[in-house]
Amino acid sequence: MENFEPVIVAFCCHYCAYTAADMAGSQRLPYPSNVKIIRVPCSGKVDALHITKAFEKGADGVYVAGCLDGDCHFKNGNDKAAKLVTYVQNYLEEIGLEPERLEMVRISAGMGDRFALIATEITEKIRKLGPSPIKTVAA
Amino acid sequence: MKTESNLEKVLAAGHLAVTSECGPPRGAVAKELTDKAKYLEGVVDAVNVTDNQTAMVRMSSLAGSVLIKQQGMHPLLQVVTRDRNRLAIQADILGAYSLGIDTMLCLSGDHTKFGDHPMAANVHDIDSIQLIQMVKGMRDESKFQGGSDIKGAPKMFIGAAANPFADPFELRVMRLAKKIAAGVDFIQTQCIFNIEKFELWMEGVRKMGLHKKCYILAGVTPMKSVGAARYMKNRVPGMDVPADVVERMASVPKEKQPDEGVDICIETIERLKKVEGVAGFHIMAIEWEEKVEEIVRRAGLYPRPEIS
Amino acid sequence: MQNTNTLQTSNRVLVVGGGLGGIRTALDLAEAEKDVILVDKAENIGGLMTQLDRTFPTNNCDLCTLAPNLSESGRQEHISLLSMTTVQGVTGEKGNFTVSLKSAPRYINLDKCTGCGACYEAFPECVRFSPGLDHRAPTCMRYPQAIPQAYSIELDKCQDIEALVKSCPAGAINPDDLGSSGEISCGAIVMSPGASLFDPSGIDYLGYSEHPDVVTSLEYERILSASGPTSGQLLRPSNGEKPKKIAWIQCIGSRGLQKGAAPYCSGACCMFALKEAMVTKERFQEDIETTIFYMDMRTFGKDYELYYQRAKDDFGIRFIHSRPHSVLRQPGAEKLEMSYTTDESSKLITEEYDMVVLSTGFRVGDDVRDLALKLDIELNESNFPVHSGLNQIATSRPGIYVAGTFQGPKDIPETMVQASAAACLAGKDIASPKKSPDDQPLLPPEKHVVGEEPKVGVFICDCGENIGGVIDVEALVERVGKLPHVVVAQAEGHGCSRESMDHIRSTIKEMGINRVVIGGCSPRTHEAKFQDLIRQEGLNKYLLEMANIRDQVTWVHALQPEKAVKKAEELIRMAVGAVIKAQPLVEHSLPINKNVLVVGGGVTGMTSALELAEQGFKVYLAEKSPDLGGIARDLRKTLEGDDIQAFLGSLIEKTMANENIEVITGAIIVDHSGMPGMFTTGMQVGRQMFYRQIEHGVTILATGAMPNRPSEFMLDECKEVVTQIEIQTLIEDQPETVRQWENIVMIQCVGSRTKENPNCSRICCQNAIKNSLRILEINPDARIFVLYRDMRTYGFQEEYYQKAREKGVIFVRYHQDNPPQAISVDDKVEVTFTDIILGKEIVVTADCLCLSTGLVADQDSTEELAMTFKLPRTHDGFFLEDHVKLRPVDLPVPGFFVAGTAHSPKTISESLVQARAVASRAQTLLAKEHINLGATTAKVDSTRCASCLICVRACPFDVPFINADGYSEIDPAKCHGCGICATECPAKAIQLMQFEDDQILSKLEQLFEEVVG
Amino acid sequence: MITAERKPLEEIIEYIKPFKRILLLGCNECVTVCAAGGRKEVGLLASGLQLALLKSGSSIEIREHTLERQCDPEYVEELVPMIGSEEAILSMACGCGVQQLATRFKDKPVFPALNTKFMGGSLSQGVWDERCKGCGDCLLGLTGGICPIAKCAKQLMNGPCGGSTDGKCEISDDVECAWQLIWNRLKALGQEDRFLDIMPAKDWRSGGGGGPRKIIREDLAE
Repeated sequence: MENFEPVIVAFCCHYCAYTAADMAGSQRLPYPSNVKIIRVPCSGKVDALHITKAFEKGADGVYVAGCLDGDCHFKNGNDKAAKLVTYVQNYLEEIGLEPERLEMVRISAGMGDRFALIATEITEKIRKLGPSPIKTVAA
Repeated sequence: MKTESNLEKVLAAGHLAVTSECGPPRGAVAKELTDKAKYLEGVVDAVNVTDNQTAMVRMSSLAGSVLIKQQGMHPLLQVVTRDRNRLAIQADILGAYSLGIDTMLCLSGDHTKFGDHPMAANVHDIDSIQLIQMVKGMRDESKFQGGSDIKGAPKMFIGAAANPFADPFELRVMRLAKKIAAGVDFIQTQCIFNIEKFELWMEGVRKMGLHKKCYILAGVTPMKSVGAARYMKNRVPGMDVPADVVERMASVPKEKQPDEGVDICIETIERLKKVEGVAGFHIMAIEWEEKVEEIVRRAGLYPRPEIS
Repeated sequence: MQNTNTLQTSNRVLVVGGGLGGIRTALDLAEAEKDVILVDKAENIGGLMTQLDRTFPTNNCDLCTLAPNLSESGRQEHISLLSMTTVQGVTGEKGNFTVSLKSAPRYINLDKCTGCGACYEAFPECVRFSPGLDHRAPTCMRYPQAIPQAYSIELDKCQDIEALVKSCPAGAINPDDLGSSGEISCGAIVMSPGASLFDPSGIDYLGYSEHPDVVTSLEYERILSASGPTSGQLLRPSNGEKPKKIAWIQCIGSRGLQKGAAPYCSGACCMFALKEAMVTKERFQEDIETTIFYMDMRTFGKDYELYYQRAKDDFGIRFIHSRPHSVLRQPGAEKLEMSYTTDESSKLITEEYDMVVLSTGFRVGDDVRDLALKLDIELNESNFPVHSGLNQIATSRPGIYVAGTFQGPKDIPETMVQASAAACLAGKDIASPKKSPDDQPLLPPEKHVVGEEPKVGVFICDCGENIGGVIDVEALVERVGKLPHVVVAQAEGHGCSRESMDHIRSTIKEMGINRVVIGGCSPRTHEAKFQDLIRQEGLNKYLLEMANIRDQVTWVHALQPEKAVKKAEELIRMAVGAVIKAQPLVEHSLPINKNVLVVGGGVTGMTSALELAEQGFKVYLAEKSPDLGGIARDLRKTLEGDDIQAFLGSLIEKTMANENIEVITGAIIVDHSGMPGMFTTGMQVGRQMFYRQIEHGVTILATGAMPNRPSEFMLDECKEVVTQIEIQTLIEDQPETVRQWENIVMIQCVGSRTKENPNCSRICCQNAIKNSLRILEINPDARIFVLYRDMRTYGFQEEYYQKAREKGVIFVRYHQDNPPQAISVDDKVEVTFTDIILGKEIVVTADCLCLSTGLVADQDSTEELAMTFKLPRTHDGFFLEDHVKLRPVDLPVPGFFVAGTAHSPKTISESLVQARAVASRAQTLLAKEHINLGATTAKVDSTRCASCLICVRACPFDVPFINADGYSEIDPAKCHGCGICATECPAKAIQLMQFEDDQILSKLEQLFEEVVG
Repeated sequence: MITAERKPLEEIIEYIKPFKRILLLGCNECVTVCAAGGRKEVGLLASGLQLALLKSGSSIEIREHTLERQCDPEYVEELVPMIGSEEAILSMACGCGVQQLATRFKDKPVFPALNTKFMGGSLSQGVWDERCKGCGDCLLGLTGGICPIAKCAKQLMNGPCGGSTDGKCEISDDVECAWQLIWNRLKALGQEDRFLDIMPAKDWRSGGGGGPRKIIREDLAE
């Protein structure tokens, strides 16, 4: 378990989180390569199905990253995303997966440092949780 | 006189009537009920026997009433529409009357949500006003609700409840009017702590002349403690306990609080006696029946008239 | 008529100098549909920037930042590019200049040259290349993405001309090329010829001429550069070994510090040295010791102070406040010996270094000076153009403008701003050519790919060292090539270079590729470019996916190359998975609204408004307060002595008189909607707060900043304590008071460069100098103490600093951890401070204590505006530009621009440059007739729609409605493309184009391909 | 509209555990509109079941399909050529749809994935409330357009009980007192006197008291 390298899917909104990820790049702020970004126009575009499918395929963790409170380029997509994440967390619990494997985070476009920090923290959290039970069974 | 009911007789004679209540036990031990009832012997004109009060299963009110009757007292049979459909209720009324029970109270009943069977269906085939209509029809027209004739109609003295404090307030008098129109003979009100509001309601009642169409027994309750006061204020739906009453209870030491509660109750009765249209009192001393006598005595309502 | 003879029309702008500034000016004008001739004396454009490795403050590779601009400029239909061309003379006047040009022979026919490099392989000595340390350069193009993509021949070095001619497979070499000369007409000229650098050879004690390990900062840059002489290896020129200790010496050739040094500050060298030291640490070894010897750290730009802090705290770069005494190498020794003294002690310290980098400053080159004289523009004693009043961009000759380092020493962001401002002014001098519909570039018809077997082409950039330096691109290409549906995978050097773009195009054509994946940088910056590319090959723009393996892989996982390569492969697999599901999409467009909303009626807002109004655009100028003028109302004179009130008065007058400008005072912005080209902004106006809505195409934010007023040094408690703004008023309005003062103390950096407000306020040092000099004018006996941390009198301000010292103003440095103390004693203020050099505590009883409190963002209004307009801000509340270097006044939300102190603290004349720059940037949008709404819109499948209304309720913009047929309908022209409806639709009847579910699910599937399989 | 809610995953898994291949069937009518059983929920349930089963070490083949309406035989007929090796059908329709399926596919087990809740309408995005009990004898004309049968916790037909407080029902602050609403309406319409009419005891035959109900339109029925 010590060498466990989780696979984490990060759904990042184009205007804030994805830009912050690029910003982390241009500032050369390292973070674990475990985090794989899927760009969406708005965090509100992330569907519950995208999240469960990620787990079904083998993700150990998923997070949805949107803009800061009140800063959504599309008014309130980030708030909708936050509600969806809570909803899916409950669903995961029902399924028997740790709801902590899913998280909502909020980042502004300029926060490259925060992006790197969150990516690192979430990776460590998932590493501690261990591999997704789905994956252990499949393997 | 419509019935043989002792309560009707007391009221018709122009006395301030006094009723009280006795909750049947949550078991089949008759003594539990009869012991409590003994405190009321000779103190009140009728004893309400509650029907699965607060939606908790208890010995049936019909059986309880019979036990009271056997003690030589006058039971007042409470019937809620929550637990039985119109067939069962009519059957019970026939049975009750056949056992000498001649006074009843028509209620819709607390919702099952509050009781120990929240999963139970709420029957509500008819509501309380429709129940009044039905009982009146059985008594005055000798008809079942379905239209067929009754052989040997039950002559029930019909009561109902009224809550002067619930919302919308403006409907409270009108709802009483509806009950009267449906055929109610007497009313027992919710416990009165907010006397001003009760007087306001009575003003409306008098304006429509309703106090002349039925007897209104004002409900009173002695509080055992400030905790009980707060509970009633905050937790019991439709109960109006003004803050100053709670404060008054809180202002005395814990061991003095029962006495303070009794004092408040008696003062309330004294005030209500002066309200035109109040025909008597319904003293709800829940699980505190031993105090009823003291209250009745100190409120100057003792002894009870003997009318035959 | 104007277009009948394009060679003779004067309806265009001549841009002299193809550096970054010249390119920006040319692009701005071209995007505003104006014609440009861009001449550059070099064989390929790019200027000084092509020699830089990475540039501050983002520290990214310049080539990859610059390249898109260059290829873009190579493509622009409005730009004619003349390389190896110089200006010989100019006659005529604004609106109608005649310019004689001379082009040197290239000996290569540009139309034929493909840049294949065969000539260079055969005759490397004959092919031209010029930057510093060039003899070992791996390629003789100036840099990999050169424009024009062609070599040039040095014929005199060639022994066998015939063989050389034959070596060219394209037959492009023409030994008979005589060059050309001729005349062109133009209406305005923008000079951005750039600057030269100081040559330190003449300063013996630095040892530059003797020791190879003493290099200039630009030479050091070449050593770091991936396309430099050492292919990006950091090696000592003397022995090719890796250096362990490197020192930078600042202010070489600047601030009058050495023999032959210029009197001004070169402005950019401090950041330059910080960057080089940081890159050294970052790219090479953490344990390389880096030391910077400096006089004053001048990190005055936006967020530059944070950069300085990062260098100090995160990178452990050592800073020594000292001018080194000498750099020597003992005979036979390997290392350089540097001696210096410090502030604290007069003892001479000697340290050994492997390399010493001299931060040489900017100079006006002799050729540029001569050119300026030919153009008959007035120069100052340092040979920089004299500008007229507060307008830095205008020269003494009407119609000739200047931008970049020739205007004055400066860095890239400021050069870019000036370049745009120059485009604004020059563009005003000419008329826009009438557009005909035929001007649209012809594109091949789109191929039908629906139903075709997907044939994916994967092109992976190495992006110089950026990607290739971390992962093995060739190996990646090999693995990716085996993925299903991938018919070709190949490595591209810089995918965005013209060469690679051509290569990709031909591969698409040859292999019949119908879907393309680019593995490289971010789709945020480059997607449009590659979309255009595949469209030119007849593919719909949306049959493209980009895998961001640079910004999100190699840049962040450089320390773990195996993991980086694994992730890069995963990202490409995901992109392939998604592109297979991609469908051709139709873009929507709408007519543009050409009105402009300028928010903020200070000098910046008014100037932007006037520039645009004079170009015929309707401008709404919304000002929060009841009057125009902003903070300038409280200011009197500039450092240079210009009368601000007179300037402001005439500016307000012009603004009010312009019939294209509607001034709305007392306006509070309350809501906003729409998209670039069709915004609607609601505001409440005046005392009655009546509500009105304005429709506009672009928005300019010029909302200014606020004077800071920290509760320090008894400010607002003690009447002898004032701010620089207040002392200025005292000087002008109560000279008799000032005349009676004996001692004045000024404290710098009050409320700036602190924990709470870490940035530098930029304007305070020159304010202190300005006010000191003014006090001495009316009270020559006054003793003035300026207590400072670093005097940041950048550029020509330095000369005023020197003047103040000469006039006896006493400058005393203090450390942040030992600040001055002040107490009130009677009607005086007793200020106590430590003189570091004397090592003593000094007490001055001052008649006036003046605090340099600087500017801070107007948090309340920027926060509200940022919320309303959805704009990001910096940590300290200023609006955050889209790209600090390449788009310094564009905000990340398209159609929004920022200028003046709302961007960051700056002087009035600097604000005016930005005001004109945003006017230029706005015109690049407003020149278009239509706005492209893109294809990322939600689409309803009516056969699935249950008319449930969930989309109608979910849409943040109220776009969907249930139509007469009983189905949800989404107007693509109104759809903003967030995809929320698609997420919430319970019937899965809505898909967001370009982000369809099957594309996202396919990405997930591909990501876990290995895990599952 | 008929509203419904997904059953707990555990219960659904219990139903489908014995099978290797199932058909998960959505309905594009009411349950889509109330976001319980449309295509989106079908996908999400399939994924959730798959996850839960994978976690317990088993797996299942789930085929997803959504019919226009499960309560009509013609639409259900569409399934006939489709159903092959699926051993059971898990329906995301209301009870009507589930029964239609069970009637048509006599040899296939059919399970409900939803709990059918009530007839109601949407109050706002994501919120639906009960409006009708289907009593078969609508009295809305007498009660200002608000139904005391569906919306009063005690089905009181003659006014509010004594538990009505501040417009809320005694059973919960989240439930509005139907009679308060009715009274407000009557007042707004100037029909306060309506309140005094005593509504007689209801004939429940039309409301199901007379056994399962049926509507026959003679002009349409064959």
